Amino acid sequence: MLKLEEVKTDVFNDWCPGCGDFGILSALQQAIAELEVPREKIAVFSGIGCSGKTPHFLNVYGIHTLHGRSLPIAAGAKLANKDLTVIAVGGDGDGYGIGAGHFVATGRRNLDLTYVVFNNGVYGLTKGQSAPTLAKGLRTKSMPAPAIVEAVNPIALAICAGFTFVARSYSLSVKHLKATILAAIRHPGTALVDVLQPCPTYNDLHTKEFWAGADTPDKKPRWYDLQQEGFDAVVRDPEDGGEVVRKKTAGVMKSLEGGEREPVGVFFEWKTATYGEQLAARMPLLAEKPLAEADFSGRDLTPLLAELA
Amino acid sequence: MLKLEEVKTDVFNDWCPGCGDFGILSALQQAIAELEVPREKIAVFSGIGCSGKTPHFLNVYGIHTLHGRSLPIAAGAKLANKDLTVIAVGGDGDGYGIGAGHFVATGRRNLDLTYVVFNNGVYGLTKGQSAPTLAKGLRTKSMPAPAIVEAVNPIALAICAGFTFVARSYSLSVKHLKATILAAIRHPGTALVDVLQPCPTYNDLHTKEFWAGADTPDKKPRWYDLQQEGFDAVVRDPEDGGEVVRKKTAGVMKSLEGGEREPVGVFFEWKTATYGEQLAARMPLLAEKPLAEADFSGRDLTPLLAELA
Amino acid sequence: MSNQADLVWMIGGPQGSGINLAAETLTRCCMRGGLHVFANIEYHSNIKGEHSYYRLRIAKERRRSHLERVDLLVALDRETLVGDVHKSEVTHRGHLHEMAPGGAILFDSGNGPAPGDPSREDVRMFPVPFRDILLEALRMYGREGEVGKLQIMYNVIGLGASIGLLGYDQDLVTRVIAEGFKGRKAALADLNVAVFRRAAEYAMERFATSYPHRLSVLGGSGGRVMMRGIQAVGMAKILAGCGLQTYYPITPATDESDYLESRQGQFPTAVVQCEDEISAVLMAIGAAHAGVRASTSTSGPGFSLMAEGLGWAGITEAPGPVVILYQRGGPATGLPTRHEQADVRFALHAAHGEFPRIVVAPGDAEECFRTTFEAFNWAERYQCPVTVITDKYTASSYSTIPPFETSGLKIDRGVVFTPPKSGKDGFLRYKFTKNGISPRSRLGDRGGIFWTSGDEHNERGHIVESAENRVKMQTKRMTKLVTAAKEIPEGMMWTLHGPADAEVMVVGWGSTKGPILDAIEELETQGVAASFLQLRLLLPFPGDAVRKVLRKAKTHVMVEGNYGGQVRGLIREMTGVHVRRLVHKFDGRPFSQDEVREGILQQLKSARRPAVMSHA
Amino acid sequence: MSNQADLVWMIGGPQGSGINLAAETLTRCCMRGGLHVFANIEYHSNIKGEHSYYRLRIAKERRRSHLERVDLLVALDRETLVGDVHKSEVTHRGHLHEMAPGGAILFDSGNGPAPGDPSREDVRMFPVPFRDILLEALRMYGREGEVGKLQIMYNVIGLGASIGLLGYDQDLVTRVIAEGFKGRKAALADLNVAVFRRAAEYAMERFATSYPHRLSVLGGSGGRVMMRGIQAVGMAKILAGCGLQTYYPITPATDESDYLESRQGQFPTAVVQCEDEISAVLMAIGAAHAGVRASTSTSGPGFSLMAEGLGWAGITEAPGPVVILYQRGGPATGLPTRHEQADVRFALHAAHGEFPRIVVAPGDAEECFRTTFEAFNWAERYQCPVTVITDKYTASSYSTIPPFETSGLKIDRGVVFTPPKSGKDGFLRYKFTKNGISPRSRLGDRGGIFWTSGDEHNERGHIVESAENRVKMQTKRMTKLVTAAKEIPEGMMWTLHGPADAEVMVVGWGSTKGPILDAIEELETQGVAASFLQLRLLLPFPGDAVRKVLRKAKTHVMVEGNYGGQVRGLIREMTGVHVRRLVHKFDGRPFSQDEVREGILQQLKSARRPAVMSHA
Ligand SMILES: Cc1ncc(C[n+]2csc(CCOP(=O)(O)OP(=O)(O)O)c2C)c(N)n1
Ligand SMILES: Cc1ncc(C[n+]2csc(CCOP(=O)(O)OP(=O)(O)O)c2C)c(N)n1
Ligand code: SF4
Ligand code: SF4
Ligand SMILES: [Mg+2]
Ligand SMILES: [Mg+2]
Repeated sequence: MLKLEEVKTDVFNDWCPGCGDFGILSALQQAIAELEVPREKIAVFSGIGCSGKTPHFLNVYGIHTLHGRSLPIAAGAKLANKDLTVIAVGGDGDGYGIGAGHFVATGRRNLDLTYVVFNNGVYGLTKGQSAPTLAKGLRTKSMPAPAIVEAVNPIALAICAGFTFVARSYSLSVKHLKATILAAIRHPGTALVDVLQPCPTYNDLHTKEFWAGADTPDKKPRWYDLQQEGFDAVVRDPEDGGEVVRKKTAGVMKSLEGGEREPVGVFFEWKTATYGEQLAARMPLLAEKPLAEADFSGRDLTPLLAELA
Repeated sequence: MLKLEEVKTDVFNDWCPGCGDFGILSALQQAIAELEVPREKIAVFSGIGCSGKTPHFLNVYGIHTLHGRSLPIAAGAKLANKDLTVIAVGGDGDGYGIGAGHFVATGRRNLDLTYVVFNNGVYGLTKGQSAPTLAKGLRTKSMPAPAIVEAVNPIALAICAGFTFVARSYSLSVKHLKATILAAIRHPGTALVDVLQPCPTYNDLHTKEFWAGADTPDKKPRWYDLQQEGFDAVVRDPEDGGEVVRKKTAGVMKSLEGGEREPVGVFFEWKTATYGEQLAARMPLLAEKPLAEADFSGRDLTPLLAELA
Repeated sequence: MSNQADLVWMIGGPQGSGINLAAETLTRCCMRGGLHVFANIEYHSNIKGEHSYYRLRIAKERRRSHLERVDLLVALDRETLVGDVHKSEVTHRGHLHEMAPGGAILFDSGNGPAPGDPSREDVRMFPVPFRDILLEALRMYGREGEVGKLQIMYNVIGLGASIGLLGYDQDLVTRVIAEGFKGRKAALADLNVAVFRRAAEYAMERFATSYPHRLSVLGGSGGRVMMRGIQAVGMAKILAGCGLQTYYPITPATDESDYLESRQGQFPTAVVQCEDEISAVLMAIGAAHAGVRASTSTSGPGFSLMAEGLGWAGITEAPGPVVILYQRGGPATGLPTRHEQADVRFALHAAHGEFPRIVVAPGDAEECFRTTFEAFNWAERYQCPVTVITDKYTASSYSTIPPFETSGLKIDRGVVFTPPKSGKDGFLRYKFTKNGISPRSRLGDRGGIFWTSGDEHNERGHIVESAENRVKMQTKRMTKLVTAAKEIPEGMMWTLHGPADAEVMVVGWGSTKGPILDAIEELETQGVAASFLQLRLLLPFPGDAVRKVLRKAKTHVMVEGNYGGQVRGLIREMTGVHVRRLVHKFDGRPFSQDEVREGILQQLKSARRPAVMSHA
Repeated sequence: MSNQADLVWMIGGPQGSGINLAAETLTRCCMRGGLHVFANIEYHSNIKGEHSYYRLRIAKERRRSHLERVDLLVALDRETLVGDVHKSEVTHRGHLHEMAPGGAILFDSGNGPAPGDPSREDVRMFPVPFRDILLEALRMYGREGEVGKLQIMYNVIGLGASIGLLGYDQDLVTRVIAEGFKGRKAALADLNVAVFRRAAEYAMERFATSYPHRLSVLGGSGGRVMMRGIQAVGMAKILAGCGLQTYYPITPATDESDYLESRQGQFPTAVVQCEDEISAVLMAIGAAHAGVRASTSTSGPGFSLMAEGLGWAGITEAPGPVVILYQRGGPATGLPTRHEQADVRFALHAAHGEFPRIVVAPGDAEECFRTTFEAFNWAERYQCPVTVITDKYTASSYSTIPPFETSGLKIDRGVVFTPPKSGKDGFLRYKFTKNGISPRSRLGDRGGIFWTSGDEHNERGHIVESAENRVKMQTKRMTKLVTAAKEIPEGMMWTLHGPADAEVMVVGWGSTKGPILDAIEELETQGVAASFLQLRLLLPFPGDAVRKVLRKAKTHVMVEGNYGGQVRGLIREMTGVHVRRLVHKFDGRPFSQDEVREGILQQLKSARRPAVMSHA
């Protein structure tokens, strides 16, 4: 367990005051501190957006990539060094908009990595256009008119795409979020943590107050904890195809549920062979050490040339 | 109703003998003939792949685009001319692989267009690599080893992405396929028809014989008709959010079902406002005529300049 | 009027502190009073808090660029004075060091210099109690309680203090402020005016006597408007009948799409936010094939995703799109809110293979307007993608200019097909013609059914792999560029400002136009006679004409906002003339008039190595 | 040995008819018999049925290109003779018209010329009853019933008839055929040999007397191997220790990934099929940052999607990837299975903004091997993306060459960091250095924690927007190119074949090397003394050296497989020398020796316009 100070950097943080990103950063710092993994074995990848700046505030390897492209780059690093703990972070525009193709492909691949998406309903850094998570009909303050496209449902999409750990949390519920991130990192396979995040500057609908339910009669938060309400997301017998289908369906159904309060927690969890494990079955070297440590000096091409003689 | 001959071209067809694409082409030709729409008001867009050659065999406007990019180009044409009947066709690699990002975004947008995907489990034109629809663990004859990534589930993905008509058919069941395509075209909104298609050259697993169930004890086809078995995919009250969720969930569940036989037919259908209709609410011109027919001669910039005076 | 007589006003403060509004209001007030303004902004890739500043050059005649010095600085925070000393790594020194001797600084006395901060003997420091002024004004409306929330009005205080200090017409300013609050915001007008008045009076009373500069109304605006590049482009698109604008948000291009979207009720351009730039360019191409004038606007990262689409537009001879490429600091995300001219080689060659395309570089807002308008004509006439390459400096700088002359602008939709009377099929969309242009139908046209393919195709548009067809079809397509090069008026291709045989010929393209023109005017007064060859049409490149002009010059100096001297290379490739002297800049900031002038002088002294300008 | 003594053998038939196997077997047989072979293939973008053909040039000495004429043609179908007359639009005329006078055609008597088809008096027509021969052989194994399914063995009949006609060593061929059927397929060996023997005997008996040409064993193979470009690249990757190969299927690049994947048990290169080329290039870059030598291979359409990623690799100074770009006919999907050299300008400038990168063009399989090997060294040494630009001709043509010399090849991983003893943080991944190269750590290295960003950053890798840092960091990055230009051996940059002051200096790059070398050898015999300047390193371009060499020449002729003369333009940009004479070709087919020779002669006669070659 590292000290919190050890996982922070001295880089000036220029997020807006009150931004939900601060909560996510805290949770990430705490999770990393608790992880029992040496700092240099952790690499955090990000896309472009306000959220994209996150790695600069974490004292581990930090790779700030391109808009929508954190996942393939992170995947490359994981393939190169299976001993790395790989975390990708980024915005909802980044991950579910321009990055949707990689999102689907990453789910299918099931490399052992964790993806934390900052879901604020807007394109923060480009000044508040609607993000793919903003529901049809809604209009935040910087939009000229309400959205006329359906929102993506990241939870359902992730489950259908093949993510083997799919969860949601809330950025200002740092404890829940930290625990969720830790569980996601520890999950062997591709994990999604979708984080509901207020953007006080541009999203005047899903504010801190909104999530706290300040305007509701009973002043109860607009989210509830799935697991507290007994939702069982975990596939108990990983080989039981029927159970996998049932748990997937339950997760999708929960995510579609709608209603006054948004469920947070784990929607689906299934421990099945990762891409890395399967690759290792084909490349014995990988069972021994990371690709990056392979010794390739003095290779002999004779057998290859002989094929062509 | 056009004569079948009228919707065919004289272009030499160079698909492999026995390719399932022929069945899809037939069904498309029949559907177009029955559509009661003048040929010049129909435009068929395709991606790259064996399937991508389809428009050249249809005597309507035919636009053979790029690999994975038929949907945005088709969308642009539909935006330009709302009177066009827009059909996009292409391979499973094209649509669910490289095109997955557009696939998700297209679903969300709900423009009135139809997407027919030739699902043969392989990348045909590049010689038989696994397509995203090939299930993990399977190995077709030109693959060096079995697939180690999960297949996409196009039906579930489409429903989660927001497609408002989601169906599946089988390429050699031309009658069912033609009817499904017609229903999809007539559906006001974005429609997916995923078509199971044998590729005799590269997919030696999902052959005509396989689908016919030739190897099963009861020799029954490996697919069954959802609607014949009473599955109700249609949202009856389009305004009833609860019903929408229930029908979506049911569709997803059906698609996950697994088992010996694959369901074909309509998984989900919901008539809700299209992108075009919503846009027209903002641009009165669109209620009158297609953008392509707008008269923009003699515009006067005075009011715009006045803003800056 | 010499540059010395110009007044350079600057306002600096954190992102989100409303410096834009103050600067734009001041620009409008100056314009209404018959003055000319050139205004440019610098800001970080950040939403709130990082340092940003606006610089206004106010003059009696037209100005096209900024100067390095500051005469009057409004500092909303300490960072504006001394830099980001609160960071673990200091990245800038603020603006105190840029002050002209005799200049003055209006600063928030609650947020001003700290003990030990650098200071300048030759600069007057005028502390203004921002909070007190705001409180006083709020008190008039019984809203003192809102002082925290309404701190956003500090910008108005900065404006007011400036106006008071400079003795400018307060009534005029009051009218302009009031105009700004219409509709839902009308209730705020009085409060803003009150704040403005208090600040103006405060500054006038305390400081005016110890500050000699005055700003006065010269007359009316002369009909001038304050225009940014993105507005010029937007208006051109409206006038040209652009029916579809696709985009994916990106700085600094988004503003243009916002501009069109907010006017789409009045002028029906469908503005569609896409899932990415791949989709944005392709949707526009699809629409072009269906007969709509279509466009997309982006900057480098977005353009990098459009390459494949451009190639497809090229081979399918789509009558568009028009792509507006607003260059910013690269590579990759680079300096997303900063300026550079480093995407030009990429714009010329984006996408594999060879196909006709047009690339044109307007030099300022007026040229953006004219060029964008023509771009739609060219796209349809030559059935190819047209890239208008401009940049952040042009996009976001304001200047006061006469309203656009539109009477000479004609819409030309190129050669369209005539539907056959018989209604029979057989239309040859890719008919071999001498000038390479084939009549085109639109998806949906009766009698015009065609096929098209990104594969090589025959006259009908069907795939054909024969060598013979390939040679003919590729030649046909490429011939369109020869045709375009013949038909596009020379005046749109390049402009020689000044005599060909001047002592020095400065060569540039795009937004260096302003600083070069201003700099050579100044050089003239210093005894250096310079002309300016402005390149505009970069593809097809008017090689013969440019070579002839260049050959007439005694000395050349290239001025470019990039590392590699990209257009210098292009000139050499296309004309054989090597412009040996290079003044370049790649620090993420646009050239000032001073930098261009200094750079030219430096190169005239010695051309041993290029002059790298960076007034940091 | 003159070209006339070479034997050009061709086999044509529908895609999927196994012409590859026949051609490769014949190549191997010739090689084993001490002969040299150069073989190239043409095929449609289609799986089954469209016309394809393989052409073997068999000689006593090394040959590097193909000739236009055909001496012996094996026609598996009528289309091979007279073209695709069954289509609504005929797109080719088959190969009858390409036959050398005195040549011969072995054709399937069941599928030969139809009444009214063109014919040639000067060509011998030898009908072979393919079906009967197959049936006879099958009968020996009691498998006559499978004649339909086993029609795939018609290719072996074509091979056999050729061997019989030419009187080549049947036992040698038998051994080679048998070798081809190992493991699961061993059962088929006998059957194939039987078919082969029958066909050989048939042809020998009936036709040999009326056909003068003979092919005979000269000796042993001399250790030579038959090598395609993709195999050369694959072996280089294995030798260089490439740990990750990402790809998305595309012609003609896929074969290389298949090659690596099928050997990954033995040589552990993880081969990952990605969702698209955006992902392919980015995964490779991610892996490079994590310390693995990583590569991706593609052709034009895929490369068009990689631009943004390359820029990110550039600004983050990733030690890779190595991108192999196999050019094919463009633009867009273009002519997917055909040849062109038209992506070079794009490869030089792909992505917005400016960053260091290396672009290098090997001229044949041997150079592919050497260059690809060095590319990994350069990628790590200069921490930048390296693009190896080659093409379909190089990728898929075979020739018989000596095995690669690997003893001189050294792995160089560039400057890596030394972990601090203290274990303390503070590593400066982007340290300012004189040569621009900063020591690098790998993700996962203890003591090497760094940050990186596609935004401009400081020495630690954190975002900084200051002008000062920008100028220093951009200069540092770009300086790596200067360093590379100094360090890369001149022999890897360009090669002058022949004397600098020859009558004509032919200039070319990439796969024109073979046809140019063969053509100038032939020109020599015709009294034209020509040398060949082969450009290899295109970025950083060795401008000074190339200028000096070019200046020594009396006349230059540029030979390029594209429309625009792209490298001709590059030469002019970089050296000021305008190579006026241009021989180019853009019909989707590679240059033959004949075309190069004719083109040069044509340009020497008159350079009024470029020579467009297309032996259709
Ligand atoms: C290819 C590309 N297109 C567009 C952009 C501009 N851009 C920067 S951040 C951003 C969106 C940010 O939104 P989101 O991903 O939701 O992150 P947030 O700022 O909300 O955290 C965009 C579109 C870019 N950097 N690259
Ligand atoms: C950007 C790009 N990458 C790769 C290719 C090569 N390519 C052509 S077709 C194809 C896949 C075809 O598979 P699918 O989409 O399933 O269609 P099918 O041939 O099976 O009908 C690929 C990868 C391409 N044309 N463009
Ligand atoms: S714009 Fe929104 S998401 Fe970005 S830093 Fe500000 S509050 Fe946070
Ligand atoms: S490869 Fe497969 S999909 Fe393609 S034409 Fe042949 S059978 Fe059909
Ligand atoms: Mg967001
Ligand atoms: Mg397929």
